[in-house]
Amino acid sequence: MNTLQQLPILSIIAYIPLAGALIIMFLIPKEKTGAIKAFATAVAALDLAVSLPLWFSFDRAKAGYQFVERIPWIPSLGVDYHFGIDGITLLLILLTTFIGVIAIYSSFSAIAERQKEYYILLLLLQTFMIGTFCCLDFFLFYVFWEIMLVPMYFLIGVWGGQRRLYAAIKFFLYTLAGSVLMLLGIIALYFYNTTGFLGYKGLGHAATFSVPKLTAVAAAMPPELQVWLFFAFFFGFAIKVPMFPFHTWLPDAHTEAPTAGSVILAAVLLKMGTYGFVRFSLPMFPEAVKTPWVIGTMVFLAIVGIVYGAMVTLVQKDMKKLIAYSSVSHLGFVMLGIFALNMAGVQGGVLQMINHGISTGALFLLVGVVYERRHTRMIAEYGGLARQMPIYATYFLIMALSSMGLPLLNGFIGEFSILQGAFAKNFWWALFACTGIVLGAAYLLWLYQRVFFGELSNPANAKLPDLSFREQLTLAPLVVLALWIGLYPKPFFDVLRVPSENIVRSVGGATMTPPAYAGAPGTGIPAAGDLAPAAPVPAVR
Amino acid sequence: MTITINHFLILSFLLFAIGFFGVLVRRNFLTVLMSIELMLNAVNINFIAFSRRLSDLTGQVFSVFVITIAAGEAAIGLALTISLFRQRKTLNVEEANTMKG
Amino acid sequence: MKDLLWLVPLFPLAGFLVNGVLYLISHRTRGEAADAHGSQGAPALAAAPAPSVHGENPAHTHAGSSAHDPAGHSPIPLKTAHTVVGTVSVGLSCVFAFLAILDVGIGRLSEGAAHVVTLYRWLPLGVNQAVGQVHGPAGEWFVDAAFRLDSLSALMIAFVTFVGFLIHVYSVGYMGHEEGYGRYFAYLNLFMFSMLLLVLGANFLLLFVGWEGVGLCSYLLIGYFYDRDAAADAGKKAFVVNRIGDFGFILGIFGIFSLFGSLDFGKVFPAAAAHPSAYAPYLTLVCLCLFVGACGKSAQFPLYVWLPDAMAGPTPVSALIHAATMVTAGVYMVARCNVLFRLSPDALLVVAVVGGFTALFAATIGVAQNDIKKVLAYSTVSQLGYMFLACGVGAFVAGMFHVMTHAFFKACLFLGSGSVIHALGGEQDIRKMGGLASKIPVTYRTFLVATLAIAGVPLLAGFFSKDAILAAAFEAHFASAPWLGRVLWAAALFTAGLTAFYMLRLVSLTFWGKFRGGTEQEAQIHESPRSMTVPLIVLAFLSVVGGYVGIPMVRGGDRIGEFLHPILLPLAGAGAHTAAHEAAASTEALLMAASVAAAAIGLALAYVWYAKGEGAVPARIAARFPGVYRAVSNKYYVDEAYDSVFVQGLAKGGGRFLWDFDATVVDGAVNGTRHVTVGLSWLSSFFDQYVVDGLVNGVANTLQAGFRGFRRAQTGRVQNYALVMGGGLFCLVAVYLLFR
Amino acid sequence: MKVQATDWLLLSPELFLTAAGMILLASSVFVGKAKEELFGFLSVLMLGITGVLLVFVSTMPERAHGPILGGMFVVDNFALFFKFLVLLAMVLTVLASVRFVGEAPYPGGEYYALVVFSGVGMFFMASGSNLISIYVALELMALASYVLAGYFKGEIKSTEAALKYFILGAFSSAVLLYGLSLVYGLGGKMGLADLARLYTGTQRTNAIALGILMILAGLLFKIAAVPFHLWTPDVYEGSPTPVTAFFSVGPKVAAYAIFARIFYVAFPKFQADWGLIVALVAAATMIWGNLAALLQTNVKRMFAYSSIAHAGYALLGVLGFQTKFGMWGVLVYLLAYTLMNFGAFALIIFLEAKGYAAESVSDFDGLAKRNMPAAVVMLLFLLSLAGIPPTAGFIGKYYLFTAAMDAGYAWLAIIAVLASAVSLFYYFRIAAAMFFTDGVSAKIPVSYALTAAVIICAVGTLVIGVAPESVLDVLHRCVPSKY
Repeated sequence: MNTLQQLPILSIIAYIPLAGALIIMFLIPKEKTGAIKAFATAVAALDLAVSLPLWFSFDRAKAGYQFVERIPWIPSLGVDYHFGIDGITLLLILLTTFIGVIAIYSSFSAIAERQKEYYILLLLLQTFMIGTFCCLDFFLFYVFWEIMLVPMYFLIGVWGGQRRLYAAIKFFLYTLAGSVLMLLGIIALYFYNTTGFLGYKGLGHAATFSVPKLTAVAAAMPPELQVWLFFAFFFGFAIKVPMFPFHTWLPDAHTEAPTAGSVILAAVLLKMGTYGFVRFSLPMFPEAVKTPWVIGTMVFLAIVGIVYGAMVTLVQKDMKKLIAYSSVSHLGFVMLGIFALNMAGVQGGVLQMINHGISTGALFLLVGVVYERRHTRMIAEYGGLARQMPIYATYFLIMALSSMGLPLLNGFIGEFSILQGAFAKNFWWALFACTGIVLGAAYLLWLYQRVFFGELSNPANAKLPDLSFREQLTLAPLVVLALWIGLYPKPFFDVLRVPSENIVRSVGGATMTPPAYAGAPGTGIPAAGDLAPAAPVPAVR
Repeated sequence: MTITINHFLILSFLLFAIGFFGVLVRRNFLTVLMSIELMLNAVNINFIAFSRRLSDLTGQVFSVFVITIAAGEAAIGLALTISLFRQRKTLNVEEANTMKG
Repeated sequence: MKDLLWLVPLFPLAGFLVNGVLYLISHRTRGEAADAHGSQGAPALAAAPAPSVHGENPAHTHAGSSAHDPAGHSPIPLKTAHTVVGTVSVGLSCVFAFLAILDVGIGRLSEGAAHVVTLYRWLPLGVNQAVGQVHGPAGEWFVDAAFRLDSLSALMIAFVTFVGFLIHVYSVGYMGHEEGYGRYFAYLNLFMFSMLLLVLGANFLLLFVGWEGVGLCSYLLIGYFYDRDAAADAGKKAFVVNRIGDFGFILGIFGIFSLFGSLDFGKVFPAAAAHPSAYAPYLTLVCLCLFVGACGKSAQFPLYVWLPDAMAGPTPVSALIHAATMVTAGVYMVARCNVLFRLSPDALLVVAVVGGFTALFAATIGVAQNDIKKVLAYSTVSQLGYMFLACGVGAFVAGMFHVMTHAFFKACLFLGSGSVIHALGGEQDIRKMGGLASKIPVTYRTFLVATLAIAGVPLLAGFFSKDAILAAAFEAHFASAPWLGRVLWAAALFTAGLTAFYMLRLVSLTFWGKFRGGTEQEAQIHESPRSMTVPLIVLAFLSVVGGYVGIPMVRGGDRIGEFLHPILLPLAGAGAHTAAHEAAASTEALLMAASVAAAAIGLALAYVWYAKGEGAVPARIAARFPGVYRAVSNKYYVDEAYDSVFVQGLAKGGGRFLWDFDATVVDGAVNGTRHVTVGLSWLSSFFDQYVVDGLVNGVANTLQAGFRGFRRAQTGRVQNYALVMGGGLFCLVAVYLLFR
Repeated sequence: MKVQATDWLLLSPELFLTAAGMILLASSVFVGKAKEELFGFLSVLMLGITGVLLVFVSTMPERAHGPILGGMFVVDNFALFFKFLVLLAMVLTVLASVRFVGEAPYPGGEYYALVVFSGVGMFFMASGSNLISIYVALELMALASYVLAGYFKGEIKSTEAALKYFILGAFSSAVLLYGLSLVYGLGGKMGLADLARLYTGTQRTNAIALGILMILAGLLFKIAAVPFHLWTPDVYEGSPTPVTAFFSVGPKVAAYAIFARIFYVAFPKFQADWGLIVALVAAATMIWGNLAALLQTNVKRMFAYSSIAHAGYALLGVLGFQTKFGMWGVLVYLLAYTLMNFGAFALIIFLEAKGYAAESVSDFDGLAKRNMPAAVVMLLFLLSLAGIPPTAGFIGKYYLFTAAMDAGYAWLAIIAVLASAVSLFYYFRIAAAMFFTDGVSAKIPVSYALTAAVIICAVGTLVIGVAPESVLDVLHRCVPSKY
């Protein structure tokens, strides 16, 4: 354990894929596709293996960041190479390394051309994603945040579907447009910490981009400045999430990306946005977040996203697009949980990020399976597959159920926590968000019915082979994880507890000594009869 | 009426303006070239007038430099005239518009 | 033994896993074999929608041959293994359930003992507090994975596992020729697991887990014949309608968590009972939310539409899930939450009215149905209405009592109908039956016994439980509407008569008189195998004796009342609404007489009109009141009205996006909601495509257009450039002068 | 104001370069077309020697004594930085020209001589500390540039480019000159330091402001800022590509040197007058440059608009002169810009089979399949131009945005970042062409000189992006002191 604390373990995890990519780039000729695949898988597996010890040696009771690495990078600006993780990032990093292996392994037969570049890009992407999660320096964070777009752009653009050019540039432009505003927010923070700007007197501290340091600085800023900076960051994160009006890049990107690209996009890249809200927006701008109209806007957008995403899903004819829109809905849930600003909501939101990665990632893999066989994603092309591919149908059903939040599977845990958190904050939030659950059942079951039930009427499907061993090997771990989180999520909650408490405390949420909300004009349960003014309710236990 | 610095300045301004509009409206390349020379010479008048008023030789020195440079410019301009005429058989600058947009 | 309570649901779960894996393994090899012989692909495709022997596919009237002739089917792989795993797991579960009950002791249970087995901390939500006007305590919120055995859950697991076991046995015969035999048993085991989780869960969340689980299994089993669109549609409809109910239920759970800071039954109910005045103001909404969930699961009025459709599933499934167990989960839940409901008179009133209305409403529809399973389905809806009526008037014990007796006779009726359908090779229309009494005597006798039981013939099971409900309704007094109790009683009494009428109509048309089908079909009518008749006999026996645990007016006769009494926690303080108080013995006797009379009239009318009169009188009545008849037989045209408003209206407006849907089903509200939803979805999609994206693209287009203009500014003429530069200089000066 | 012997020593790079240009010009008479490659290597050699001289000069303690030759020139760190930068641009240009000049049917010696003379002008611009010396240096650079633009004298486009460049250049320098005369006339001084002392805040008059605005207009023409940018696309398109590459960095960098010097040293007190104007010009330049580039299919025109946009970004640094990051940012950005922009042009030249070939974006089709390293390096330049980290372009833009924020121009910073995001769209059209499409599989001839230029640019772009500290540190010391 101690040795792990001394090693630059996070850098090792982050740069193993990069090293692998360089080795493939320079040492393996592109004709040797078998060797490239094997090596790429081995690198990803190695990365997963190296990242797993984090789970065991992570100190769940300790507040603050662990496995911290810090060396000066650009001293004249105060930029450090600063890595470190807490419980939230621990889960996200493990998810990334885990999905990384699956994405690479699942691509063996799906990608037939330009394989060398493909695996190089996947490995590069993994490095950048892990780097983004590990960063504790805003400058470095921005660097990883942006560079991450490049490999994804090429994954969509080179190996994508019909409209891949459009989708790739749309993806890049949307996310870039959001993140450049975040850059200005970072610069503003920097100046607030040092010399001041735009009439705000600076604090005169030494120049730094350190996340913990600037978080503390930002949290003490005047409220109106917090609101401004909250929205500067908001665009960067909200587009990435994507929240409601900024979501239109997502269906295109998902639909056109190759399967592994969709999986990574859904499982990890979208989490960057929600992660940004949890890691930065909430602790940094508590006054802004607590401003009623700000939180009202956030929750409104989240709920609109939930309902809207689910409704649009209902009329999709393309399986991938359907699942892509369902992501909009699911990430609306995550946002709702985060902005419930209490333990249930925040923990549920973060856990739901992981859940969404597992469920939606698996669904994309599953769509990829039939796409590989039939080269179409149109729902109308299928029907009656349950008879021809029973194992496939079983996996699909489990993952669809997980995605729609059926109890004992992972999705339920996250959704329940989120909605419980939302309800504790405001009855109406939970009420409207719950409609998303009903719609979720409707669209997924309808999809399932159209694809798997009915007669096997399309002769092209008559000879489809069921899942191969390799395909099952990519899916089975996801099913295991889904069940694990569904049945026994406590280990995950244990990891999330301390960081979530810090976040909730920073925004003034309930801690062990509850603040007096008695006078707050709430919109909680509209009680029947007269509303007893703050009747003290005795504790149960 | 005594001639003051203002008269020189007004003269030079008028000359400069004539040159300015000459560049804008004349179609013949040679005329444009001359308009530019006119602008430069207007500046020279300015320099010399100021030099006289300030009792400072720098302005006159500067005008010598300007004259020299104007000569260089004229040389290049005339070379371009030849080149243009060889290709287009015209000196109308309006017609040199193959590149646009 | 009682600490091994968790084994009770675990056995079916294990059965599900084993059966599921075996099924997938066996089908995987088959798939590859079919793949290897490419030439067989086409015939395999043709045979793919495996013809079913049973009534679920009316097209197969000649399927008697397939029932007798297994050679027509490829042998079912691993059939024995599936059978053993499927039935034994449930049998073991049943055994362990009874052992656990006995271990705790019936006496101790009836004294209020509750045994809780906590497995592990399931959901730690951290320190939370509700804000706004719900002032739940701040503190550690968590949910444990724990099972609770008290009198209520003991009653439930006892009959659930037992009836479940019988139906598993029955299925061995009934489903014996189905290609998806293993899948069927896997689903059925999963259902048993979920149902046991539902009743054994020690907190609301586990209850909800089981609740969703049974919904899922219901979906899977209704859609068991997934080759048929009707079945697949019905399954999805059931799931989605249930989800609408769950939507309410989960909101109620959130409310409880926020109010009490816990979901544990052992904490929530005592807290509510101890501090009624603190919690009561919030409980009406919570209870109504919970009741929405119960309406979905137990097919009450606006959300009942899925249950008749659910008959598309195999008949044993209808018996187990859609009659005996799952649909009573709503009643169980309301009974479980009786403390909360009793604190909210308004919620109780809603429960009573919805229950009473549903009972009557469904019974009238049942009168004019011609599909044997549909009649039973509407009967089930009606009987469930009874149970909610009981809960609504505060007679939670009577409601649970009816749950139990209903499980026996309705399971018997459904299994009997399955036997009839099996005998007729898939025929479900009672107009094409008749005279079966002599041909399938065991089925006939058991069916008749169960019919009499449901009709409320004295000394059979249904009599006691129904009578307890009627008495409670008569005695009920609602503060806001004192007359309501009597109205509900009258409605229930009329419903009892109707029930007797349509059930005997069913018996007459099915078993009495002459056979109205074809002769070829007649020749093939046969009694079902032992695996099917034995469960029928057992259930018929229970339909007779099942009521003797709740004999009224006899001291010590109301055993079930005493057994379940602990769940009715006494409320602190005086003002709370209490359960219906005991009626005077004479009143009770009078009420009993009234209900017997109602049943007798119903039975007599049915006998005279259908058995003797060959249906002439009803035909005349129908001719006399054609409007009424048509309204009833078409389920009150709710659907058609809805269809014209939503389907046609939107079809003209929205066009192609309104997909086909079964227009002959009474699914008005749901269908309407669905079409509205679809319309909205389309609009959303449109919005996305043209407005949100269009905005972005529009900006781009505008810019492009603008900059095409700018491109034109780049004329290529050098003097234009110079002009622009001069203008630029002018602008610089102008800006300077304006802003200096 | 005595002239010291060491003053000449301090100007030795310029003097040597002048001589080198003359040698090249003279020797071209004697060397035949077949051996013109010699000129290329000769030029590189000369430039190398100049570099050595520059290093030598940079170590001379006499630099600290202030302006030389009677206040005409100053050899401070700032000047040296720009000289090194110009030298870099010249070396790159020469390397990129070897194959091209060899193939062109015009005498090569003249070409290199013109590049060198133009460079001499830029060197003097970097050092100039008197309006006279600045103007003469500017004209020296400009006259050589006009000829370079028209170097393909047989080509219509080349001649037309030279014509436009000449007319508009002369026109703008006349305006500049008029401004100079006003400033001189109202203050009586030509030295920048003297002007700074003269024009303190209280003496601002409209006449002086008019003079300053006219100087500003002349300089904005040189850096190609809106609305004085119109010559750029046409000249860039018409000139031979290596010349375009040279134009896109050399004159622009040198113009920024005098821009910075004049406004930073002589007229900082007037910032209230020119601040808003420059801010508006910067906004218009960024917006117009980027949006006009969106529609271009001709690569050279696209890069012309791109360079206009980049001039706009750099103006953010000019606005932030008073802050820590302003001038520093301009230096960082110009270095980054030189490397990445020249790198991109070098690859355009690389694709040119002959003359004007790499005209349209579609010429990049399938480059990834034909030559993967070239495509990857081009991608690096494009990313850098678009400001995506970790590249030099990002570091440079970061500084400029920081400077704008610090100077209180938050609105301008917002425009800048959004414009920068938009720029990705057209840069990545090239990326898409290279990686997503199939093109002709013609073999591309390799030129070692060109490859060397590309490698220099790529390494520089990457190093400044990934490990910028040492470079930043050096550049920080190049910010001119206010004397």
